Amino acid sequence: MTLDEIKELIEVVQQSGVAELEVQRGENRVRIRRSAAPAPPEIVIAPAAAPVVTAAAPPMSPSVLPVNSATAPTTPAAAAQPEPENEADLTFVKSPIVGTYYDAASPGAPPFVKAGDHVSPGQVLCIIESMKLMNEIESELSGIVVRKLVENGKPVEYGQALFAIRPA
Amino acid sequence: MTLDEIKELIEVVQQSGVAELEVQRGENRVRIRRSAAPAPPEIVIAPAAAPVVTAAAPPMSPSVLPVNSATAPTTPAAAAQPEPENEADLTFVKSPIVGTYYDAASPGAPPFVKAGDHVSPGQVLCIIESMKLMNEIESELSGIVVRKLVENGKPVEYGQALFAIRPA
Amino acid sequence: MFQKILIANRGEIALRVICACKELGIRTVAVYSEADRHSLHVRFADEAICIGPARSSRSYLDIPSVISAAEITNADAIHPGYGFLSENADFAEVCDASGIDFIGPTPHVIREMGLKQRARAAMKAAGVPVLPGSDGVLRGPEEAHALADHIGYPVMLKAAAGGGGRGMRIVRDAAELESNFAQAQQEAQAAFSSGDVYLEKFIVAPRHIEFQVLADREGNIAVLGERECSIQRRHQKLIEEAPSPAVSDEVRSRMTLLLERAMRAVGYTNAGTVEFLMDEKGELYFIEVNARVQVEHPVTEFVTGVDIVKAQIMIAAGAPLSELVPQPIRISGHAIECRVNAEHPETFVPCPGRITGLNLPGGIGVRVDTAAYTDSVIPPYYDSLVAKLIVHGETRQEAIQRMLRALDMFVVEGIHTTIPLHERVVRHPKFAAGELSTQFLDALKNGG
Amino acid sequence: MFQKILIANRGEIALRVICACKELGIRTVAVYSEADRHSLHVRFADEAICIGPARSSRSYLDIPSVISAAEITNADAIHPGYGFLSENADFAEVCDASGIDFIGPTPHVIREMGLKQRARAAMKAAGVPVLPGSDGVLRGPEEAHALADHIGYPVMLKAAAGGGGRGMRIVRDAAELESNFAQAQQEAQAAFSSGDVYLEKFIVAPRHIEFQVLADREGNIAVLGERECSIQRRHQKLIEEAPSPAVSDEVRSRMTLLLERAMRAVGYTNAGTVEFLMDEKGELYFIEVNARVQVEHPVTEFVTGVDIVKAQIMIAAGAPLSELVPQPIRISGHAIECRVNAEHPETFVPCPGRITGLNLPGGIGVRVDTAAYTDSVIPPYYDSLVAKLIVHGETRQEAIQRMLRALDMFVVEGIHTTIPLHERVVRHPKFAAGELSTQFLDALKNGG
Repeated sequence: MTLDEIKELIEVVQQSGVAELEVQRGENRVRIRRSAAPAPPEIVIAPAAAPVVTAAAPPMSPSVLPVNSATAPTTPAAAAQPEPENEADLTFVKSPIVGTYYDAASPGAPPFVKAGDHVSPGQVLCIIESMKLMNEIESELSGIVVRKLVENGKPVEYGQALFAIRPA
Repeated sequence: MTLDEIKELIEVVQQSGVAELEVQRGENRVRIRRSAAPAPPEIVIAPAAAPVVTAAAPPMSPSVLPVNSATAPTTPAAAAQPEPENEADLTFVKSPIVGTYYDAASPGAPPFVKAGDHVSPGQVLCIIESMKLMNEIESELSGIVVRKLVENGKPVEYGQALFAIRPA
Repeated sequence: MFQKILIANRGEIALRVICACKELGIRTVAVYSEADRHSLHVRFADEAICIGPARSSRSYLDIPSVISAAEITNADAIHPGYGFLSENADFAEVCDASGIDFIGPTPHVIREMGLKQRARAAMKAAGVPVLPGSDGVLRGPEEAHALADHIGYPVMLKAAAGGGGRGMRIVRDAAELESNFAQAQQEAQAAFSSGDVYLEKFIVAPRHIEFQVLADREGNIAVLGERECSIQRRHQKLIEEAPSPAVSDEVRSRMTLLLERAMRAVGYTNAGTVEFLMDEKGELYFIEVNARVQVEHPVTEFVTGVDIVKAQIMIAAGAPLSELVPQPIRISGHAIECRVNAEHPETFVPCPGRITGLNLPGGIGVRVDTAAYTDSVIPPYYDSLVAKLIVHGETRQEAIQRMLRALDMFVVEGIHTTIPLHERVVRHPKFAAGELSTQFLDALKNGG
Repeated sequence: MFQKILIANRGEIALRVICACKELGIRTVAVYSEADRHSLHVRFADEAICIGPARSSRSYLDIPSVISAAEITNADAIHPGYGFLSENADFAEVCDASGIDFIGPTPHVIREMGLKQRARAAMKAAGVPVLPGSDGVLRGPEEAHALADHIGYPVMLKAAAGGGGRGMRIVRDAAELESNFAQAQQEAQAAFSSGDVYLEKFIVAPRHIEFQVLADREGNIAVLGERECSIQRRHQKLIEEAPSPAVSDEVRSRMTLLLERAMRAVGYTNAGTVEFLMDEKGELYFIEVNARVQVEHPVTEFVTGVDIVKAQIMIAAGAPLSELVPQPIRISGHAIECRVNAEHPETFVPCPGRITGLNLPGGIGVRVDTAAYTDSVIPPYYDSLVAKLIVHGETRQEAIQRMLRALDMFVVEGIHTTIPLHERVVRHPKFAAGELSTQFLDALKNGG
């Protein structure tokens, strides 16, 4: 966790006026105490998930550096940002490769999965086409599909979140 | 976690005005609690008492930046750095001009003051020669001369500490 | 050769002089105010002396402090940079009296060039074209009337001792003359404690063209071509370039001959700049001589390959020009400089403060002269220059493209800078077409 | 002209290509591994695609990921930079197959130049001097013996498919030959899965001299003079310069003619470098062709004024050389480059980590190519290059003085760098005298 991130957290605390904020990332833990009214600390965690066309993680100091307008995402990256509310209990299925996302076996065919569906390990969730090859992406866990994060036919980058699943 | 990072954290805490900040990085853990009373100002001032040949206040990050060997003080600058121990109760008489320091009215004459002497307001402490002009430096307070910080005949810069005096 | 040079300045120009000294193997002494304790010129000089508080009148402008600093460090020469004491003839005299070499023209020449009318007369005598106007101070409104009628309106009234826009008044017709004359005198009196004013033809939308001169102590003169500095805001240059799109090789060589003669005639030594206005017909009219190194000297260095600051030092040390500049001087490619100031790009309100994040552009054809670094502070006490971004290209078009990519990759966080304004100007079709004038910026502001 | 170029690289060379594209008005796509998310090439490209984890075999070297990134962003060309996929003929072929222009030579030429013996034969055929040695792979120890006796010891055994020092063995006399031959074969087999070895004359303390070539698709060739890269550590260049103190105008023009003929003969296109060893007598012997842009290309840019990376892009887009380089090519002044690596200056142990403080040198005659900034991290997964510091001076002496002051003002905090080593080398009297060889650094270490 960099100093800049910590500064950011403190800003968040200041602005939000939370009494105390504690953030843990693996080894790293930050705790900030103050004295005022509440706001959800999850706000801080959100930036972790990166949009396809990023530069959203600029150098120098993420919070301040003006994001080059030219770097506006060419895909609905915003949609790829999980809503903060129910972060904690969700698992994100991420793209293992760069390519084009398809949510059905063929145009017009029903999608492999819909929001609300229960999926089990090994079940095909989508196809990602890379260099004319159709790669089936399978679920690694059993759970409920809470959200589909990419539109059919859109490009995805490595590590991009495709599905939000609540283990069950 | 480097000393600088900690310093910066402290700065952040002071500026932001949060009550407490705790940062854990794997093994490392820092906890900063903010007290109402400000740190003794002398500690802040001490580094400010710069030797004639300084560059002792480097950019980027004062503590880390390697001090150019070429900038080794040509005067006993170390001596000019008051020892932190009995900081708090000392007042430093600083040079109002750039010039050459003389602790007596003329070569061979007895010094204006010695360590241990009691001085009173208006009393001449030393002479600083600037552009062939002899400028008498007078005490502004009454007290005991604890330390003389500059050697006779040595150059002094603006704001350089000349005498450490304990008000009495 | 000098053993040790004291630099009586701060910021990027102090660093510029330190670079030249390091390359010449000369030790350096930085002087600094309490506000500049953490400055790079303090960091990179061999020695550094605090000479006073933040207020420049008590530090960088305080002659006894600067001289004392030179004496206690045994500096044998002083480089004044630009601004501060650089065109102060008294300071140059005190240096001489103290046995310290002043790196610049003689006190006499500095004083002469500082008196606009003297400078104008000297140039006129040498055949350099000057703005039609009064030969010296106006005796009164009547003389002003007669002269203005003769020259034709609009005309401008200027303070004889002045500069920087104060005491200047434009008179569009005879009716306005009387009142403006009185006001100009009052302003002049207030600003320069001399109510002397003179009158000149006023050019509505002139180009600012200036010629870089180097002169050694044997009377050899080299003219390193011109710079165009037409992009200005209230007489403050924002963008400069060399060569000027408006100066032909023929004009350049004619002016070179004229200026060689003129500068020799005034006994000029070291570096200096002769400033001209160019009217719509392309005629050049002398306005003033700057007896020091200019902020914008790097554009000339880029196209001539001559290190002007090194040359200043070598000349002061007695070196002949022939060892410092190639003959003939070749102008190759095109250079542009943007002055990045800590100001709001729209309102121009100064914006001092801490630079929290910084990315300086680099790579091919890019030069940055700056004393800024991440976490450095632009203090409110001095000018707002953050960095000079200079680019070179084989053609003016390549230089423009290069400047645009460099501006795009120039990131300054924590303070406002003029970078967005520079981008707007350099991207403007009129700029690309080389259609420049000192009115360019106003036209831009008015959506032009 | 290309609309959008994907840069299949990272660090300073990715930024270098982005600069060229911005100046040409071409949009850019950066690709990056998870370790480079906060890199400047990601920040300054118009688009950026994460193509894999830190390990380069699964990101920057992963052909499908790079091609897919180009496809989903509709890039019409790929610039490979240096290293990674830049000399991978298969990658160039896949680009062609995918309808993406590969900015570099044809797959065929890349493959030919990659096979040392083929390249050597091609050069020899064109009359370019090559090291005396076996014409191709040795059939066995007997042939090696005969040849070595004929050439004279010492000789060197090299892996035919090799590079980077692996599979190389020096043989000082006949007695050592048999054993070394066997070892060389084993190493070659292990390293390149081909035990083929060949034999060459071994020069004890050679200079490394290389010539920069540009070739368009009409078979026009331009040779932009030479670079000397003799300051090396284990075949890794540390300091490069142009021109070489050891190459006369006469030699330069003779080699220019030879190389124009040779590169035309092999059907070379785009940018490339032909590397030579120079023996004590000043004779040049071909060693290999690097079919890509070199790390040290800026020194050539500084003395010729040619933007080599822009030229690569323009050539790939079909532009004729005549529009890209002046004829004749003028070498003006002298340029030196220091590669500042994140390594301990004594032990050369890599020192990745966070840069906590940074001051890049600037001012006259200084160019810095870097992707570093305050708080940036040098990851442990890739090469340790932090920045390329390049200076230009009117003379070699001025360039040396300028390099020393630039190194002095180059501050990197938080990690060890090779800056102190560079200072030691550049300040060395033998370096000033231009007495260079690939053994220079070893001699220095041994207190030479």
